[in-house]
Amino acid sequence: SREAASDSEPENGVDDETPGVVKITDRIILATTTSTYDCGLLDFLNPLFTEKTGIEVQVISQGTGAALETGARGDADVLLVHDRKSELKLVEEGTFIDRYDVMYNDFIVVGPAEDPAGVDGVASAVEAFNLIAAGEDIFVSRGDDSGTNRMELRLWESAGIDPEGQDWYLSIGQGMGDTLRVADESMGYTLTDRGTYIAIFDSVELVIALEGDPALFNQYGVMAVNPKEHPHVKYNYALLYIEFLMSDEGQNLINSFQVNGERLFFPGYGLK
Amino acid sequence: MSRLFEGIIEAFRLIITLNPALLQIVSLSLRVSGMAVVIAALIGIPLGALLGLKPEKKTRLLNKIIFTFMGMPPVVAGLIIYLILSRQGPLGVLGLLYTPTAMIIAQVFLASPIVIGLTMIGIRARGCDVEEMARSLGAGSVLIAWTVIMESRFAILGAIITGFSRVVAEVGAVMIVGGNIAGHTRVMTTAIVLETRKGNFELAIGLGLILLIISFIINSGLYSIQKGGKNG
Amino acid sequence: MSRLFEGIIEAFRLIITLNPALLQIVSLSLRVSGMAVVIAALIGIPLGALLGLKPEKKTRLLNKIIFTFMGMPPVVAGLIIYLILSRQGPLGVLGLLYTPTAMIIAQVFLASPIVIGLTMIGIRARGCDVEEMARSLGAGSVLIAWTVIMESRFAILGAIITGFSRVVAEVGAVMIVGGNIAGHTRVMTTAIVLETRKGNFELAIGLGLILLIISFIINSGLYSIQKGGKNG
Amino acid sequence: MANHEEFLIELKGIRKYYDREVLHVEQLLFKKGHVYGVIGPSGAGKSTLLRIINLLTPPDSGTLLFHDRPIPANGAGRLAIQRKMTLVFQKTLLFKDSVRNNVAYGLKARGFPRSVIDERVGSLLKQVGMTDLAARRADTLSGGEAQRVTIARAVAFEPELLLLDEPTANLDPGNVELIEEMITKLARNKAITVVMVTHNVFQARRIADQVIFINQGRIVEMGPTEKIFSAPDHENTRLFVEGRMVY
Amino acid sequence: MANHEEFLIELKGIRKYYDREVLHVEQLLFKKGHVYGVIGPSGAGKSTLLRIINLLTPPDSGTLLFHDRPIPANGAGRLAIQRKMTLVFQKTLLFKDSVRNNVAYGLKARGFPRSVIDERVGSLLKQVGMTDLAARRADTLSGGEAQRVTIARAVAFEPELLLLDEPTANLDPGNVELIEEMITKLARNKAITVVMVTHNVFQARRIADQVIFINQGRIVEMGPTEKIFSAPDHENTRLFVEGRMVY
Ligand SMILES: Nc1ncnc2c1ncn2[C@@H]1O[C@H](COP(=O)(O)OP(=O)(O)OP(=O)(O)O)[C@@H](O)[C@H]1O
Ligand SMILES: Nc1ncnc2c1ncn2[C@@H]1O[C@H](COP(=O)(O)OP(=O)(O)OP(=O)(O)O)[C@@H](O)[C@H]1O
Ligand SMILES: [Mg+2]
Ligand SMILES: [Mg+2]
Repeated sequence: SREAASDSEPENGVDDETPGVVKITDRIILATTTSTYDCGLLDFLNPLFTEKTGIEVQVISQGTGAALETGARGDADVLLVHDRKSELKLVEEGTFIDRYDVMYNDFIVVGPAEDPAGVDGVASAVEAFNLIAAGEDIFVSRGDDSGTNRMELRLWESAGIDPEGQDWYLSIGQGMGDTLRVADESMGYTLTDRGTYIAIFDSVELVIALEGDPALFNQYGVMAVNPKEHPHVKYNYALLYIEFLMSDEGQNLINSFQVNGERLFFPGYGLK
Repeated sequence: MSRLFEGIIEAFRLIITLNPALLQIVSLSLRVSGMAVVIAALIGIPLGALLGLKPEKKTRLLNKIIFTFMGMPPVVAGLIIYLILSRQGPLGVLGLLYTPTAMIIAQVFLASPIVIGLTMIGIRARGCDVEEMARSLGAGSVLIAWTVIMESRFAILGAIITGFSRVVAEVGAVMIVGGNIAGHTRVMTTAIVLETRKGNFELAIGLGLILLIISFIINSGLYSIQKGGKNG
Repeated sequence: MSRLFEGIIEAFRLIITLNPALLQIVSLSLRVSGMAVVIAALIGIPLGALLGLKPEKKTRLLNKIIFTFMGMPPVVAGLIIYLILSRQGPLGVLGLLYTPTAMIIAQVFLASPIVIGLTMIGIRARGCDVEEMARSLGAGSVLIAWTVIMESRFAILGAIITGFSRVVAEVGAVMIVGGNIAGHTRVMTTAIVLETRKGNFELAIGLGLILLIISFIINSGLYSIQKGGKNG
Repeated sequence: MANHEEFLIELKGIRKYYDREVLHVEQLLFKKGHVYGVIGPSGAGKSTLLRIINLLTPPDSGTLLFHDRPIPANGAGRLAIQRKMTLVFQKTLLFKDSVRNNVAYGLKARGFPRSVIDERVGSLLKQVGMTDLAARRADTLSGGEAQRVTIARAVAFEPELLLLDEPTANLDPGNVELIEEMITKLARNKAITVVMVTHNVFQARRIADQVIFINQGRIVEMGPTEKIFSAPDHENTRLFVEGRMVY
Repeated sequence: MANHEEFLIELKGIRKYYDREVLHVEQLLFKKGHVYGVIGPSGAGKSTLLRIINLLTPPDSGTLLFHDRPIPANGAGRLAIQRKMTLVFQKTLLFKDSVRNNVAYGLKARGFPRSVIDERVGSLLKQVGMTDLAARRADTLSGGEAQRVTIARAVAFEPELLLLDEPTANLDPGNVELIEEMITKLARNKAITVVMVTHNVFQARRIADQVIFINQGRIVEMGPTEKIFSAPDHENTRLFVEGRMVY
C-alpha cells in the first residue's frame, strides 16, 4: 500500500523481506540496476506479484552493463534496466524479447548549495555543463559506461567540450549512490537519475541545480531473456512478471510509489 | 558522530529484538563462511603439513604460488566461479549460480591458499624434528600427520582464523556468485555494501560491528578447542 | 570460454603495449599497498614480537581481539576512515579524502592486525628461548628483538606476504576512501570492479591475472630478501 | 662367522655425504640381544649412523638388511620394520603433551589396548622415578627429567632394536646407573638389541658386549669390549679411550 | 669471613616455586676468579639456580647482589650487569646463522670493533676445533660440535662470571679435556669466575675449587672440592658422589 511505501521502511534493506503467508511455488531471477532496487521500488512491487502468482522474484542488482551481461548469459529470467539504446539493440539481436517501456523518470543535475558555477536558473543541461566547464568547477562522472554515464557524455558532446582528463573532471567508475557521495564530499556537480537522488537525499548536502530539461529524460525498460537462446529460462513466469508491471494495477502501483514524500517513477513511456 | 551512535544502536536493536531478517543474514554468513573454512581446513591443513615437512628448497616455487593465490582479488575469484557456474559455463547445468553452495565454493577457493600457506609456515618451525620422532616411535602416516599438526596447533589455529577472517569479511566473490538476493543469498557483508550504497553508513558500520562481535565469539571458541585439544 | 581468452589477451595486450592508463593504475596499486604494508610491518612486527614473547596466558584476550580485527570487513574499515576524513568528520580539514594517502591509511588499518597476529604466532614457536639466549649473551633490547625476528624470519615473511595479499586484493576500503577517481585514485582492484560493473567480465579477470603476476614477482622478491638476510 | 640367522640388522656399503663424506661403512652386523657401544670423537658420524639404521636419514648409497631381507623403500613393509626399532635422539625431544602421554605414544601408535598402556606407562614412570610428574607438561621438565622420559618412551613398546644416542648425557651418576641397569636387563631378558652411542667410554665399557670405534666417518675398530679397552688394534682407538686423542 | 670486596655475586634468601618449591637458597657467595662445581641429582634445581643468577628467571623472593650492590630491576644498570656474565644453556641453542656469526654474537652486542671480533672468533674456533666449519649453518652441526660452539660463543667476550650448565654433556673425553683446560685457564689468567653445573662428579673434582651439592632445591653442602669428595659432612653428599644415591 501507498503508506507503507512512502515512509522510510523500504530504505531499510535488512527489514524489507518479511515473507508473507503466500505459498511460493517457483522463483524467477530479475537482473536490474541499483537505481530501481536501492530506492525500495522492487521491495514494494514484488511481494504483490508473489501474492498474486506464488512466484518469488529474486532480485540481483548490478551496474546496467553487468545486468545486461548477466541476462545475456542466461543467468537471469527477466530484466529491468534503463539503457534504451542497448536494450533495443539486444532485442534486435534476439538476446531479449518482449521489451516494453515500463516507466520513466528524469535525470537532474545536482551540486553544492553554494552553486559556484551559477547553474541555478539555467534552463538547459548543455548550458549548465558549459558553465561548469568554464568555471572549472568539480564535476563527478560515473564513468562506468552506464545509462546515466552515456547520457552525461552526450551532453558534454552537445556542449562541445571534451572533459576527459581535466583536473576538475572526476571519473570514478562507481554506482549512482557512490557518485553522489563523492560529489557531495568534493563539493562538485553531477548528473543523476532522480530516483537515486531522492532515495539518498537524507545523507548528502547536494541540492538540485537543474531539472526539467526535456533532454534529461530517463526511460526504463522491462524485457525477458529469449528462451530460444537459453531454453532453461522461465520465460512463462517472466512474461507473467512483465504483464504484471504493464497491467493497470502495476502501472498504478509504480505511479503511487513515493520516497521522502516524492514520486520517483512515472508509468509507461515518457516521450509520447 | 551522533548519527554513528544511532546507526550502531539501530544495528544492535535489530539484533537484540531478534529481527528475523537480520538473524537469517547472520546465520547464512556463518553457515557459508563456516562451511567454507571447514572445507578449506580439511584441504589445507594436510596439504600445508605435507609441504611444511618437505625441505624448503624443494617447495620454493610452490610456496610462491600459494602465497600469490592468497592475494587473489575476491572479485576475480568470484568472476571465475561465476563463469564456471553460469548457465553457459561448463557446470551451468548444475544450476548452482546464486545459491549458497556457489558462495561456499568461491570462499573455499579464497580460504584454501591461506590455510595451506600458513599451516606450512607453522609446521616448518619444528615439524621435521617432530615428524622424525613420531616416525621413530612407530607412528603410521596418519598419526605422524596428526602429531605434527598437534605440535603446531597454535600456528594452525592462526591459519584457520586468518582464513575465516578473510572469507567472512569478503564481499566481492559472494556478491558475484551469490547475487545478494534478499532472504536467499544475502550475507552480512553484502548487506553492509547495500546499506553503504544507500547512504546508510551508520547502519552499515553497526552491521560491521555485529560481524566483528560474532567473529570474536568464534575466535574465542576456536581458542578453547585448541587449548582443550591436548591438555592445554 | 573463447571470450575469456580474448579478455585475458586484451589485458596482456594493454600491459605489453605499456598502456599508460593501465601502467599508472598498476603503479598506484603497488605504491599504495606497498606503503601500507611497510607501515603495517613497522608497526606490526615489533608489536607481534612483543606479544609473542609474552606468555600466552597473559595475552589471550589481546590475541582474540587481534584475530578479530583480522576479520574486519574492508567496507567497514573504509567507512570508518571515510567518516573520520569526510568534510564533516573530525579530520575533515586535512582534505585527505579521495587521495592515495587515505587509501594507505585504510590499508594500514586492515594489514596491521594480520602482521601483528601472524608475527606473534610465528615467534611463539621458539621466540622465548631465543630471547633468553640473546639476553644471556648481553644483547640490548633492540638486538634481542632483531634476533628474535631473524630467527622467525620465515614466519614473519609469511605475515608480511599475507598482509600484502589482503590489501592488494582488497577493494571495499580503497573504493570508499579513494573514490576510484580515474588517473588519481584508481587501483587494480577498483579497475577490476569497474570492468565487472560494465559487464566486461573477461577483461576484469585479465586484470586480475596481471595483479596475480605482479604479486608473484613481489613474493619472489621478498623471498630472496628473506634468504639473503642472514646467509639463508 | 656365526649362523646368519642371528643377525638382526646388517649395513652394506653405506655412505652418506653432506658437504663432505660423513659416513662410510663397508659392512656392519648387529646380533640379536647384544649390546653395542658406539664411541668416537665429536662429529665422527655416530648420530648419522643411528639415524640411517632407524630409516630417518636415507643413505646416499648402500643397503640395509633387516633379518637378512632388504628393507622396502616404503609401504606397510617398511612401517612394520620401523616399528621394530626406535631411536632416542641425542637432542631430547618430547611432544608438547603430558609426561604420561609422551611415554604412551609408541604404545598408542601400535594399537595397544588402553589397560596395557596404562599399566606399562605407570610401571615405566616408576622405574625412571617420574611417577610424581606424570601429569606435568613435558616442556617444563629439567634436562635430566626429560631425558629419562624419552628413554621410558622408547622402551615402552619393547622394540627389537633400541638405538640410543647419548641417552644419559644429562644424568647424574645415580640415575645413569638406574638407566644402565634397565637397558642391560632389557637386552638380557627380552633379547633386545641395543646400539648405544656414548661419549662416556666408561659407560661403554660397563654395558657393551661389543664396542665400535668410529672416527671421521669410518669404523676404525670393532670388537669385544675388553679387547677394545685393553688391547686395541689401532693406535687411535687406544688414544681415544684414554682421552688423549688430539684434534 | 673473607674480605667482602672479593665477592662477585651473592644470593640472599632466594626462593623459586613452580608447582612446588624448586629452589630455596638462604645464602650463596661466589668469589672472583674461583671455579665452582654444582652437583646434584636430576631435578634438584641446578639449572634453576644458574638461570636465576643470569637474571633470566626472576626468583619469587630474595635478592641478588652484584659486587655488593643489588641488581636494578631494569634499565641500563641491569643490562650492564647482565653483560658481565653469561650462561651456556643445558639445552644447546644456536642461532640459525653461521657458526662464525654465532660465536661473534656477544662481541657484536657489546660493540667490539670488527677487527677484534674477527680475530677473537678465529682464535676461538681454532681452540674448539671448529675452524673448518666456520661458515656452516649452525643447525647442521652434530651434538658435540654445537656444544663446542656455544662454549666458544660464551667465552668470546670474556665475561666476569661464566655460568655453564652441563657444557660437556655431549663431548668425548678428548674434547672434554680441551674444554676443561680452556675454562680453568680463563679462571686463572683472566680472573673469570666460573660456576659449572655438571652431573659428572669426576669433572667437578678435576676443575672446581669449591663444590656445591644441591638436593631437592636446597644446598646440602658447599666446601672445598677435596673435602666434599673425601670427607663430606652429609651422608647424602657421600652417597651422591659415589653414585650410590637411591631415588
Ligand atoms: N616451568 C616449570 N613448571 C613446573 N616445574 C618446573 C618448571 N621448570 C622447572 N621445573 C621443575 O623444577 C625442578 C628443578 O628444575 P631444574 O631444571 O633446575 O633441575 P636441574 O637440577 O637442572 O635438573 P637436571 O639435572 O635434570 O637438569 C624440576 O623438578 C623441574 O621439573
Ligand atoms: N645437514 C648437514 N649438513 C652438513 N653437515 C652435516 C649435516 N648433518 C650432519 N653434518 C655433519 O656430519 C658430521 C657427522 O655428524 P654426526 O651428527 O653423525 O656426528 P656425531 O658423531 O654424532 O658427533 P657428536 O658426538 O658431536 O654428536 C658432522 O661433522 C656434522 O657437522
Ligand atoms: Mg651425535
Ligand atoms: Mg638442569
